[in-house]
Amino acid sequence: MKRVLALTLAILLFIVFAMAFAKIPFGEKMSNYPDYYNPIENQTSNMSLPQHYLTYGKNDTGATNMVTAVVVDYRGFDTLGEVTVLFLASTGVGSLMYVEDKVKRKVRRSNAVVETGSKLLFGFIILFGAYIFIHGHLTPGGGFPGGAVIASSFLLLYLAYPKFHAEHKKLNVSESLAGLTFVIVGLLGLIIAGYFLYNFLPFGLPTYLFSAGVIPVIYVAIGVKVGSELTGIVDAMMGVRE
Amino acid sequence: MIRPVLLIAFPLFFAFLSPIIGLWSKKWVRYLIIFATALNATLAGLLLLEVFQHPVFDIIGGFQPPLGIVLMVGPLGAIIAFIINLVAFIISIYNLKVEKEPIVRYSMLYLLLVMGSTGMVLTGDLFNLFVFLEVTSIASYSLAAYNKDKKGFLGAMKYVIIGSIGSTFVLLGITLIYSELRTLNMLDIAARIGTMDPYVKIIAFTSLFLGFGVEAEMFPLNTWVPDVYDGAPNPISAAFASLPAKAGIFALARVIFTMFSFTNFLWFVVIMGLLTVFFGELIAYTQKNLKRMLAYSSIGQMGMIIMGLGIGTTLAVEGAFYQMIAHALGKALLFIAAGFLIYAAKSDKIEDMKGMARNPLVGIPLLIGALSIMGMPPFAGFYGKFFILMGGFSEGYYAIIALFLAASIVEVAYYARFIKIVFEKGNRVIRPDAATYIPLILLAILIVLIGVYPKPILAVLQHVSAFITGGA
Amino acid sequence: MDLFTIVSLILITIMIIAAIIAAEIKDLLSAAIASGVMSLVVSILFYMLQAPDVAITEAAIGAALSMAVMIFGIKSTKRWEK
Amino acid sequence: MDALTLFGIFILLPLVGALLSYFGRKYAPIIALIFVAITGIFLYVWYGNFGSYTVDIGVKLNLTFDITTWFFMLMINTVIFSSLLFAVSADLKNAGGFSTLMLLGFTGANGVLLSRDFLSLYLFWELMSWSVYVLILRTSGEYARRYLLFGVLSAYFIIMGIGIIYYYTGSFLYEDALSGVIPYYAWAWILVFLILGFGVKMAIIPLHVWAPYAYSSEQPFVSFLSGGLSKLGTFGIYMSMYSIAGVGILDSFGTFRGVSLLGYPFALLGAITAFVGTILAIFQDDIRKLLAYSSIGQLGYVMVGLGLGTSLALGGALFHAFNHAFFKSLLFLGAGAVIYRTGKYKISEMGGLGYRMPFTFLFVLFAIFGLAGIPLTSGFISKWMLYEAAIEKKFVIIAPLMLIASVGAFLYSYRILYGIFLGGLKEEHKKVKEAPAPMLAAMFILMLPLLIFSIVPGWILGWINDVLTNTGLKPIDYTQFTYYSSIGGANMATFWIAFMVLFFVAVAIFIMKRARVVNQYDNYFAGEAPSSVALHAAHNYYKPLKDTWAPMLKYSVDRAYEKFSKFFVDGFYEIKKIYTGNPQDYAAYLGIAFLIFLIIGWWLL
Repeated sequence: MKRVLALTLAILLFIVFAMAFAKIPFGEKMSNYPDYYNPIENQTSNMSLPQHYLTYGKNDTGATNMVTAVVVDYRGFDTLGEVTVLFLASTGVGSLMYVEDKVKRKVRRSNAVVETGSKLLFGFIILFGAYIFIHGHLTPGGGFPGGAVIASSFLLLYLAYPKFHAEHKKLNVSESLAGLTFVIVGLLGLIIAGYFLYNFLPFGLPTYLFSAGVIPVIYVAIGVKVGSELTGIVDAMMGVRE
Repeated sequence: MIRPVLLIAFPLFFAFLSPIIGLWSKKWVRYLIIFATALNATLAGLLLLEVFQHPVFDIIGGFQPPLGIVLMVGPLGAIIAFIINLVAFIISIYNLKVEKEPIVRYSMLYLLLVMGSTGMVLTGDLFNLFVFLEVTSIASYSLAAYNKDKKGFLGAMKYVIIGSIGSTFVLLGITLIYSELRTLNMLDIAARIGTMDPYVKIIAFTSLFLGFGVEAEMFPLNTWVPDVYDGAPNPISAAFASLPAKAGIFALARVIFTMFSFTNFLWFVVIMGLLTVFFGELIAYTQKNLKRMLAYSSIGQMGMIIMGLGIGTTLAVEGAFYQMIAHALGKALLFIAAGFLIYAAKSDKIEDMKGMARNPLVGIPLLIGALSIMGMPPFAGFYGKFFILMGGFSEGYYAIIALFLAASIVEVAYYARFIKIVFEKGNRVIRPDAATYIPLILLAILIVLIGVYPKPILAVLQHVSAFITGGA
Repeated sequence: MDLFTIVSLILITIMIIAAIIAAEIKDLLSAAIASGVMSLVVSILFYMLQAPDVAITEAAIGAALSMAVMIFGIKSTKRWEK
Repeated sequence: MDALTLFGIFILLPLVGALLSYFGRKYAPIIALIFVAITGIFLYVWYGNFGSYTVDIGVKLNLTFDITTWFFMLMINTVIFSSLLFAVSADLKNAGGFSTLMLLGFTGANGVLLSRDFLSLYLFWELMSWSVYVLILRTSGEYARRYLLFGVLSAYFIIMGIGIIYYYTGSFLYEDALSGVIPYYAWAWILVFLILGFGVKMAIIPLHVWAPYAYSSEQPFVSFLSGGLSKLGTFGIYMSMYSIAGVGILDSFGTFRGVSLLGYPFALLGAITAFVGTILAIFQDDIRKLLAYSSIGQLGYVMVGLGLGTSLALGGALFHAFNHAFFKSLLFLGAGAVIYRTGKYKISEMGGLGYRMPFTFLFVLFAIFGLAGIPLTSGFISKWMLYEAAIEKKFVIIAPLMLIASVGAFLYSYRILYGIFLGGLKEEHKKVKEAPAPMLAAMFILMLPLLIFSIVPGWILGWINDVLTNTGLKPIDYTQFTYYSSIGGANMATFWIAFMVLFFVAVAIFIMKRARVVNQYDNYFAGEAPSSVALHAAHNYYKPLKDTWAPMLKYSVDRAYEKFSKFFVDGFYEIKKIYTGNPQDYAAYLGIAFLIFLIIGWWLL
């Protein structure tokens, strides 16, 4: 009875939302969207928001990857919040899995193929992750995917070597330093230009590695942070205690 | 000139800093947290003074809204932010009582909870609001289970389930709004909400209403409340009642007034408020466990605030905001006192607490807090309740107010029962330590001050009419 | 019907089946793996929808990390749902 | 005098006193006393210096100092002064807290009397209400809750009344209610709510169940509660019926023999209260309970006067309220003095104390004369005015009920007098001393007006006339020693001359023929030694009467309330089942709630 009820409920909710989404003009021409309105200056621009991002994004931020431009620069504050969310998740898991006495994991050696393979792959995966977040402003990807990839490389090591564990203190410190970098970059913007998270470094030439001002700095910080946080979560779940 | 963004940047800075400091000394981290919340409260106070003249817009990243994110602080937001940070500071003193490891992480989570709630109040961007909602709720999930006992984990699990469903609804609502209007700035949304397709609009509204209703403890979305408040560490229960709940209800008010100005819907909000009051107060009467009783009472109080918002006249919304402030102070006080009583009686049952409040350092603040929650003058709770009631009358909600008053009598009954037990002659009187009685006395003084001389608060709340009509 | 549509329909079918399996099966380990499969398919779909960055993230987090975390969780509790 | 002076002296000064006296330890009542005395002096100085003012503390408080306020303040000030004076020598535990709360209650009372807008009325009303609650909590926790519940009930009745007015006028000012925008059918609701609300404080049946228990607390406080604060109920009803609504509106509901149809039921309720209160008082053995029921009964008389609403009735009601303030406070203090010295509450455990505590006896005697309406005191005049007011209009139910209640008052007065002060002295009370000087002084202060106003009722009738004319009613016809009504009136000069003559005759007889004093145990008992309890005159006092009334006494308002509340509390447990504790259910609630919100939102769009 309960199952039927739950199912009906789920289907009803699905229909309700599907109907709503059906009314949304996905894939329509940009110019059909309403022009944005600046509530502070009380004036309407002659462009819709996505149109503005695509047209002026490169000038505004110096990044060639528009997703990055929006994520780190236009809406960098949200990203700071999301980084905090991840930080919270890792801290929360860390505080909940915490036990005073250290418990040793049950050790069972994995076979040689896995061990050698992971040894081989580890460096490449890390390199790939680093590449993703360092080139975040140029190519698809950025701090979050990069960090996740790095964490998955550590996961590989956890799976291959039962005795492996990342040192918790170092993880914490790198996580904190990365977070601090983000906040300090924001505060520097506030000091230099009067806007929090202002892109105060020179933009440089588009498509060059050293371009787009603070975006690469922030993305590196995010990459390090996400990597160490996700590793920390895995570590906490593996049962190796600080 | 105080920039609102500092209220968010500083706690973040200190939260990220604390693991590094924690390597040297765990004690320092606790004092760092007290310092950070004190700094925040001061900044919020200064911000409040500034906001008096005109709403403050803090543009992030130098992009004009709606391109970038903007923090939008009107007088009402500023005062709620101030109260949140002030109470957070006071509770952080009580945090010194928490001994359980890992204390550094606890402190960080607490600071981020404060930051998230403050951000929810200050932000002027819908998606940013969601981000802060997430920060707040994820911090809450971990803190709710911090005791690491069965009660804590069960409560946190319920909170996670319901909270994440609520967040999902919020996100869906935001998606719908963005895909229709291509903007996330609240004022921008407010300016063009009329052009939305009615069906999409109503679904978006309902989603946001429901999602923020979870944080605002609206019936029937408040089912997590008793378990979480009961299972969480004592300072955290106090913080839950004062910080995220207030931020949630402020967000709800923003959705109702600033963004949608959906006046037809208001009477339904009143009914939901009344139901919340009813379920909160009536069930609180049946509780034997002190923290659960306070949790249900909290639901009742939040219902009252929702009612005030729903009535929607200037007087009633003024009352609702006043009540938010009073409830933040009063419930924090009561939960801290409850923490002491539980510690002294070594039990969380009310009947075991005979005479535990006979020490005046606890007893008098406890009495003041309870009376304030009951809405007695000259304490903070009086004006809020009175204004909400009068606002209700001026709109002609006679029957609803009468029912509400009936529920209020039940509230008085269970508080009186509780007071009677804790002031009865008991076996021994335990003296509280400084970390307990300093916050209690600070909160009691605030409650009395606001109650005796409400002029400053009412001066801020004068701007409520601008809020209702969709301004900041 | 072009190839893109056919492939994506197949993938969506696999995704839905994996989701149903994850929700219904009593063996929690299998459920975790099924949800990993779902994440993988989703990440392919993201790639096909021209969101490579999201695809990488989904693959790393959804398919690898969260599955691992779930499996660790199951390891320290019970494997079978009551 | 400006707004701040008025506010400062009558509101802020007691508040400051409340704060200071908390830290006064043993001397707290003295500190409180000083503050009360200062307000009292200003009350005296400012007589005639009337006016209305606005104080802005964020909300605007409209305060008016006029003769009505002054008249009621006079009572309350005197009563709290003597109560605190009494408290100086009564060894209270935590005297600081006691004095603080007394002063808070006093502040609330002053505020209620001064306020001419509903917000400040409600504010001060609640302040007074909860400080009394905490005072009761100090000694009898269980019953404090009952008081608080009824206190809050009264506040909520008042809120309902205020709210309906606010709906029509959009203002909290009393005078705006008069402007005629409120239709008369709304007035019915308003007045019923307001009268019930204020009636709780006057302990009108069936809203009286808190009183017997609340009046069992510490005596100095109870004397203030019964003597002083219950008059706020009188004030409130008087104001709401005759000042806020006015006679015109009352009469627009139709009249019954010249009395408004809205007022008449309340007059009847008052008469029933007087009757039932008195009957219940007769059967009490606990002195505190006896006085409590007697207080309920006496305030019933006042309610009759307020309900009838003729000038004579209102004058009688105000006069009786005034007298009640003094004699009931005096009685509670007298009882307090006896309890302080003996430590006993039961009348049947005392006796013969008149020999040991002659002054207390004398003061209580006067209070009892006042209570029973014996011509020696002003209590007689006020009661007589009320009888006449009822008889004048030929109310065949109200008048007899009041008369019977008056006879009942004699019965229980006699029980106090005989049970405590006369009869044989107990062995254990042989060493009881007279009450300490501050207590005697306190009682003396209260006794004096009773005596003076019985000789010259004109003084007080002058003030009452001012109050009536200030409210816009017809004054009473009076001279210094006499008042006149359509069916007679009373002349106190004649009474006093007659009394003096009789008194001297009695004294002469007493001196000429001394009675023989007999020991309590100097009796004949047919060889069986009875217990001393059975020998006491107050043992099973009025048992035959009680047996007659037994079938009626088994119906109790108390039990009705208990049943009522039990029914609801059971319901609460049923409602609780919604919170099942199962997260799956909770998630389902969310989904269902979404759909319901959506449907309603769609409908409202």
